[in-house]
Amino acid sequence: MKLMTAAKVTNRKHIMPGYNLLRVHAPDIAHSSQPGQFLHVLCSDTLDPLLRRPISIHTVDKDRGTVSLLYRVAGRGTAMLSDYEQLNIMGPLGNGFTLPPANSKVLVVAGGIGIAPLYFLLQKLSENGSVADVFLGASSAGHLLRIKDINELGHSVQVATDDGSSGYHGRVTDICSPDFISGLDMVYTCGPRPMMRALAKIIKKHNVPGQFSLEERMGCGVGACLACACKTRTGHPEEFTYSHVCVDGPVFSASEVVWE
Amino acid sequence: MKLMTAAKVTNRKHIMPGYNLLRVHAPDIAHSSQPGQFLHVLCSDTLDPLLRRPISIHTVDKDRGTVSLLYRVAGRGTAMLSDYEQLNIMGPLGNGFTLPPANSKVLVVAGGIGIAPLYFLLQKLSENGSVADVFLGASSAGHLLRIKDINELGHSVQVATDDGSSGYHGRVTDICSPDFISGLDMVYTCGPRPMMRALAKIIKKHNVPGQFSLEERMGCGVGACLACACKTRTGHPEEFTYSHVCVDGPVFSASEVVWE
Amino acid sequence: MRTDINLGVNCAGIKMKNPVTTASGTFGFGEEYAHYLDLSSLGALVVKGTTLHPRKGNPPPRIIETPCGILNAIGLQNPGVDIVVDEILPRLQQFSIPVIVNISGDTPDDYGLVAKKLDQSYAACIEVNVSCPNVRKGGMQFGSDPAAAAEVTRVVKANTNLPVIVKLSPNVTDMVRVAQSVAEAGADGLAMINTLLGMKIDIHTMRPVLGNTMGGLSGPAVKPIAVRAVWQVFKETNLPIIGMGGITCADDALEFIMAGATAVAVGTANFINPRATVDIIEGIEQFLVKNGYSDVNQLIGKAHQ
Amino acid sequence: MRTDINLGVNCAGIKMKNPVTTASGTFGFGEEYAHYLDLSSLGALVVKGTTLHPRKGNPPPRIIETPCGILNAIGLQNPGVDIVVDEILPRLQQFSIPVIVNISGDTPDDYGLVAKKLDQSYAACIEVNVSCPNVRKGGMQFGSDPAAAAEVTRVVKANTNLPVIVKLSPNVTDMVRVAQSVAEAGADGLAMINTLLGMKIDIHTMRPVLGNTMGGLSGPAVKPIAVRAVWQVFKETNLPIIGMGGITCADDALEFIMAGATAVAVGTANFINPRATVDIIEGIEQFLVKNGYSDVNQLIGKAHQ
Ligand SMILES: Cc1cc2nc3c(=O)[nH]c(=O)nc-3n(C[C@H](O)[C@H](O)[C@H](O)COP(=O)(O)OP(=O)(O)OC[C@H]3O[C@@H](n4cnc5c(N)ncnc54)[C@H](O)[C@@H]3O)c2cc1C
Ligand SMILES: Cc1cc2nc3c(=O)[nH]c(=O)nc-3n(C[C@H](O)[C@H](O)[C@H](O)COP(=O)(O)OP(=O)(O)OC[C@H]3O[C@@H](n4cnc5c(N)ncnc54)[C@H](O)[C@@H]3O)c2cc1C
Ligand SMILES: Cc1cc2nc3c(=O)[nH]c(=O)nc-3n(C[C@H](O)[C@H](O)[C@H](O)COP(=O)(O)O)c2cc1C
Ligand SMILES: Cc1cc2nc3c(=O)[nH]c(=O)nc-3n(C[C@H](O)[C@H](O)[C@H](O)COP(=O)(O)O)c2cc1C
Ligand code: FES
Ligand code: FES
Repeated sequence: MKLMTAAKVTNRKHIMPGYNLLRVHAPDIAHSSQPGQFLHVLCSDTLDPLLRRPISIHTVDKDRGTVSLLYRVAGRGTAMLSDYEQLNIMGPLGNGFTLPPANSKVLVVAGGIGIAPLYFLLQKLSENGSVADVFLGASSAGHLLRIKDINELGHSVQVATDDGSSGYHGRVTDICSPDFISGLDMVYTCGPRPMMRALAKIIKKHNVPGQFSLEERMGCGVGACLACACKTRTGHPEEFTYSHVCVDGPVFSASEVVWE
Repeated sequence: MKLMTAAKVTNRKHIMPGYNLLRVHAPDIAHSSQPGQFLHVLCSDTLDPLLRRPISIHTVDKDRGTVSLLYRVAGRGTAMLSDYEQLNIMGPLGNGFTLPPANSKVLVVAGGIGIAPLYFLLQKLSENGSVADVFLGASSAGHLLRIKDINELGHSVQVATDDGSSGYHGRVTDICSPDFISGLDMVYTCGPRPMMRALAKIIKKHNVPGQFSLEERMGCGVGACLACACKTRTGHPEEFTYSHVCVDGPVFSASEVVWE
Repeated sequence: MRTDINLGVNCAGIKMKNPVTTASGTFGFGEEYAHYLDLSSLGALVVKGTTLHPRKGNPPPRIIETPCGILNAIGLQNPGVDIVVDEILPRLQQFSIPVIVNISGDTPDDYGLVAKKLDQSYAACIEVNVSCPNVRKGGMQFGSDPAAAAEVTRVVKANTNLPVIVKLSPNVTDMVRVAQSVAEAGADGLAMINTLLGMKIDIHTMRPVLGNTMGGLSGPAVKPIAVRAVWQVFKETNLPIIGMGGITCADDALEFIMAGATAVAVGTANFINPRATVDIIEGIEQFLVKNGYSDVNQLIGKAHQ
Repeated sequence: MRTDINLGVNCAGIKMKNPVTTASGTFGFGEEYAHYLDLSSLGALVVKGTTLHPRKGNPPPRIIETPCGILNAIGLQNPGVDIVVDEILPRLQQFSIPVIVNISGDTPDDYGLVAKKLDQSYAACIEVNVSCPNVRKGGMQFGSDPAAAAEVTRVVKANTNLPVIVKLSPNVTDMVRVAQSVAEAGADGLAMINTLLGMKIDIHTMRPVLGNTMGGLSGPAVKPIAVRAVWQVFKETNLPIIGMGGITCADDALEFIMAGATAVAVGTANFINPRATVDIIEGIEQFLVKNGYSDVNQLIGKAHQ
């Protein structure tokens, strides 16, 4: 079920400088959302800025009928999001993550705000009794989000920062040791493209499957405008096609994506 | 002195359905404003709507350093005006009313929101010890503004409404009897163009001078874009020129304007 | 829907139950929006630009926001006319509304071949795109030269019995001349405007943002240009016009109708409000009622009187 | 102002201490804005369009807001070149910045006569407006035909020793051709873009809003079109370009510079922020510092590399 609705904002929180958490009342969406899906959110009540912004579903509360969004204030649109009493949203949109079979060995890698959709996945994993290893990477400690909450879900967290202000000093992909990776059943990730590209290379080498949540600039969010193109493989090794992040994704199999 | 300043909004009041009063702290403007002058007000903090809106100075409080604006919610721009903590304003702009010599017989005619600049004039008149006759016209009683305050300034008010819901049933110009008009030294007015045109005709007949505050769509507000053109007479009876409401007006001598 | 108000129009021989349709490329094949509105309530459905062979389209980014507008450089990604005719159009039959297929090609012959295939399909009408700024060959090239636009029109007409609407480019010195030229070549109607050629540079990467460097500008920003184009062409030709460019609400649609459009198409606005089309249909009806009109046809070209 | 950063540019032989000037017709003769900023801090001042004889201009309304833009139909109201030369330019001398006079005419000879009068004045440069959409004769007519634009350019050049900048219309199929044509005719620089032809209908009165029916679209809405025009023309000609169209902030200005503009002009934005020009000068400097550049000339055409 896909909806457009004016959802009442029931809570807003600045969780860290530049990061907000917004909760809206949208029972139908709360009940039908899967981890990895997103909402297409109207940021302005004028014509500037014009387009909706895609924001992942961060967590849902079916009992209260609420959906939470975790977002980084990246520009003008996201800067306006916390101004309203009501938020006009479309969703849930896109194809989310597929949960692994019970007792799978799972790694979840989040780069910065990439944790937004992955937290919902981590909730589902712990509901299923699965425990995941979670690697969080960020430029510095101030961009590491939700560590405590992830621990509370029962998952173990490792951290890497570019400036060494927290955890391993370096890239999050550097803490993916070959031994560890090769023992995995599935890698879930969302983050900056260079991080995901590097991770795709690593898991390919060890033949581990991955579910990667991609970003692309969007128009419609429903597959109508063909704007959110992402290069993917076809049957032929020499060929490619353009898939669309809003309907074919945002979650793609790592091996499907042409990482250039 | 002309200024651009971000003025703090110190008070906002819905005085009647569709009419708001806004007070801003702008001491320099409060001290230098004359009745009939206006502010050029930024309505949006995005690019839509784009242009500033001209709003008359309704009253000033020099002691507190505040300026008040009385405005009708006419469209998108004015609908936004009460949203802000600060208002970006330019002003005071334009040429205002010239006060009459002491003991002059003065009529002030306001059509609807036309009272906005005239109230400031009425304040100045009563400061000078002058008493004016004030005729207020509107479509219906719900658009008659500030009657009580004008009475408190010591002026006498007569009212006309198109639907007869208050005062005389008909146009405000219908209560301008020839006897009354011919005894006047000056007529001040602001209101819809048809009203002002009719009034201009009446006072011309009786050789009474008038100071009329005109409206025209504006760009710059400072005489740079030449958008706010208003047809005025030159020396030659056959000729005309385009004056500019923002710098040559908004107050014009009634005889100067080509009323078509 | 009030029974005493007529919203129906006849546009280039297509009977539309109201004057509102979709702008090609902004509404997919309609089905993408079927969750958000009842497609059968549209006056007509204009589907994505279709070519002889499937096309991959341009590399991303394909879209970028601009003040009150967007730039797109999709590059006519589409499955090719065969899939459209064999798989998609049959599915659209269920909605019982006229389906207008927008077509493009590299050469006039391409257009002709596509038209021929559509002639036997469920399509109600062909919209000839001689104005796409986002492909290297064909596209705008045809649309900016009156003779080339006429040539494409003639070839399409020769290959189909369906009504043919030619979609004009605003990126020309004189749209009226192109309009007159395709009218003489047998066009049954005109659609205008396609997007304006534009671009955006990212000052941080110091490179053009779009994968294709330039793109087509659409959305509210272009509305004044589109209204002017409809006004000018209405004055100088007799063909019915589907007006578009920046329509977001009923007031916008009415502006185009008063300028001379028989029907209007909603494009970019669908992305912001997927129910824009149906909201506009309702708003037009309300305007008629409020202003004492009984038929939307009374307003076509009204601003010229 | 930092001394280790060079903001100065040489544009068509005019030395500008920074690349920011005003768009003709949006800044009067400068004095109107003297309360709001120090005019002497501008790179140059481009004044209102001037003609041989005084002009009354068009009937009101002359301006109307559109999404992220405005339509204007001022119609070149101006006091005529004699008053400009005898009264206004001498007053502007006090600001010690290059003053560029924008000129228009009904015939090439008109342009020539105005140019001749300016030749002996305080003007530093002549900007030839072959692109005004708001007057019946001349104006855009010249700008939409490469040969006519070249003819006007030649006549102006023959009548003055001042540098001559030709201001191009975006309402053409091929701006590059017009640019090349005026370049061959001797233009020293190009200014682009003038406004796009547009209109608005008031759906309540059911009539065009502007007194002149059509008007010129400017403001942020047109920025993508203007950036594209600068990009295209920079690629194909060697003349310096004054870029304009929707510039409101330093980021916008930098986009034009990277597209190929040597200088930029601020138009509609002055109405919203009378200090837009000086804010932009400051913003450009900050950008240079932040990104490790020492000279704004390093960024001209940068996006082409
Ligand atoms: C499926 C999906 C899910 C997302 N989920 C989240 C989320 O849960 N939380 C969150 O904070 N963000 C999320 N994003 C990213 C978010 O949509 C953008 O940050 C947002 O659109 C920026 O809007 P803005 O107006 O604030 O910034 P803008 O002013 O539009 O842009 C700011 C900067 O971000 C870049 N940018 C903008 N949009 C995109 C895009 N789509 N792809 C790449 N770069 C872009 C611009 O180039 C610019 O540098 C998601 C994106 C996608 C596609
Ligand atoms: C010198 C001057 C002083 C003014 N003082 C006041 C004042 O004190 N209080 C007050 O309420 N209003 C005043 N106005 C009018 C006020 O500027 C407009 O009502 C306002 O600009 C409308 O903006 P909007 O965005 O709300 O409406 P819009 O959406 O822009 O327009 C709403 C309606 O108003 C019409 N309109 C808009 N601007 C003008 C205009 N300048 N002239 C004529 N019609 C217009 C439009 O055509 C439309 O029908 C003054 C105007 C001028 C020129
Ligand atoms: C994403 C996108 C894709 C488009 N694809 C096509 C197309 O395939 N064929 C076509 O003729 N026009 C295409 N257009 C142009 C639109 O049909 C329409 O002419 C234009 O967008 C102006 O209308 P709007 O401002 O309402 O969007 C496309 C526009 C957009 C925004
Ligand atoms: C009110 C107004 C008056 C203008 N007058 C002239 C003019 O006299 N001569 C000219 O060449 N351009 C004129 N222009 C065009 C501007 O100089 C500029 O090319 C255009 O507005 C685009 O820039 P902008 O979007 O920054 O306003 C005028 C524009 C406006 C808005
Ligand atoms: S955003 Fe329109 S197809 Fe994905
Ligand atoms: S508004 Fe610009 S001259 Fe009056």
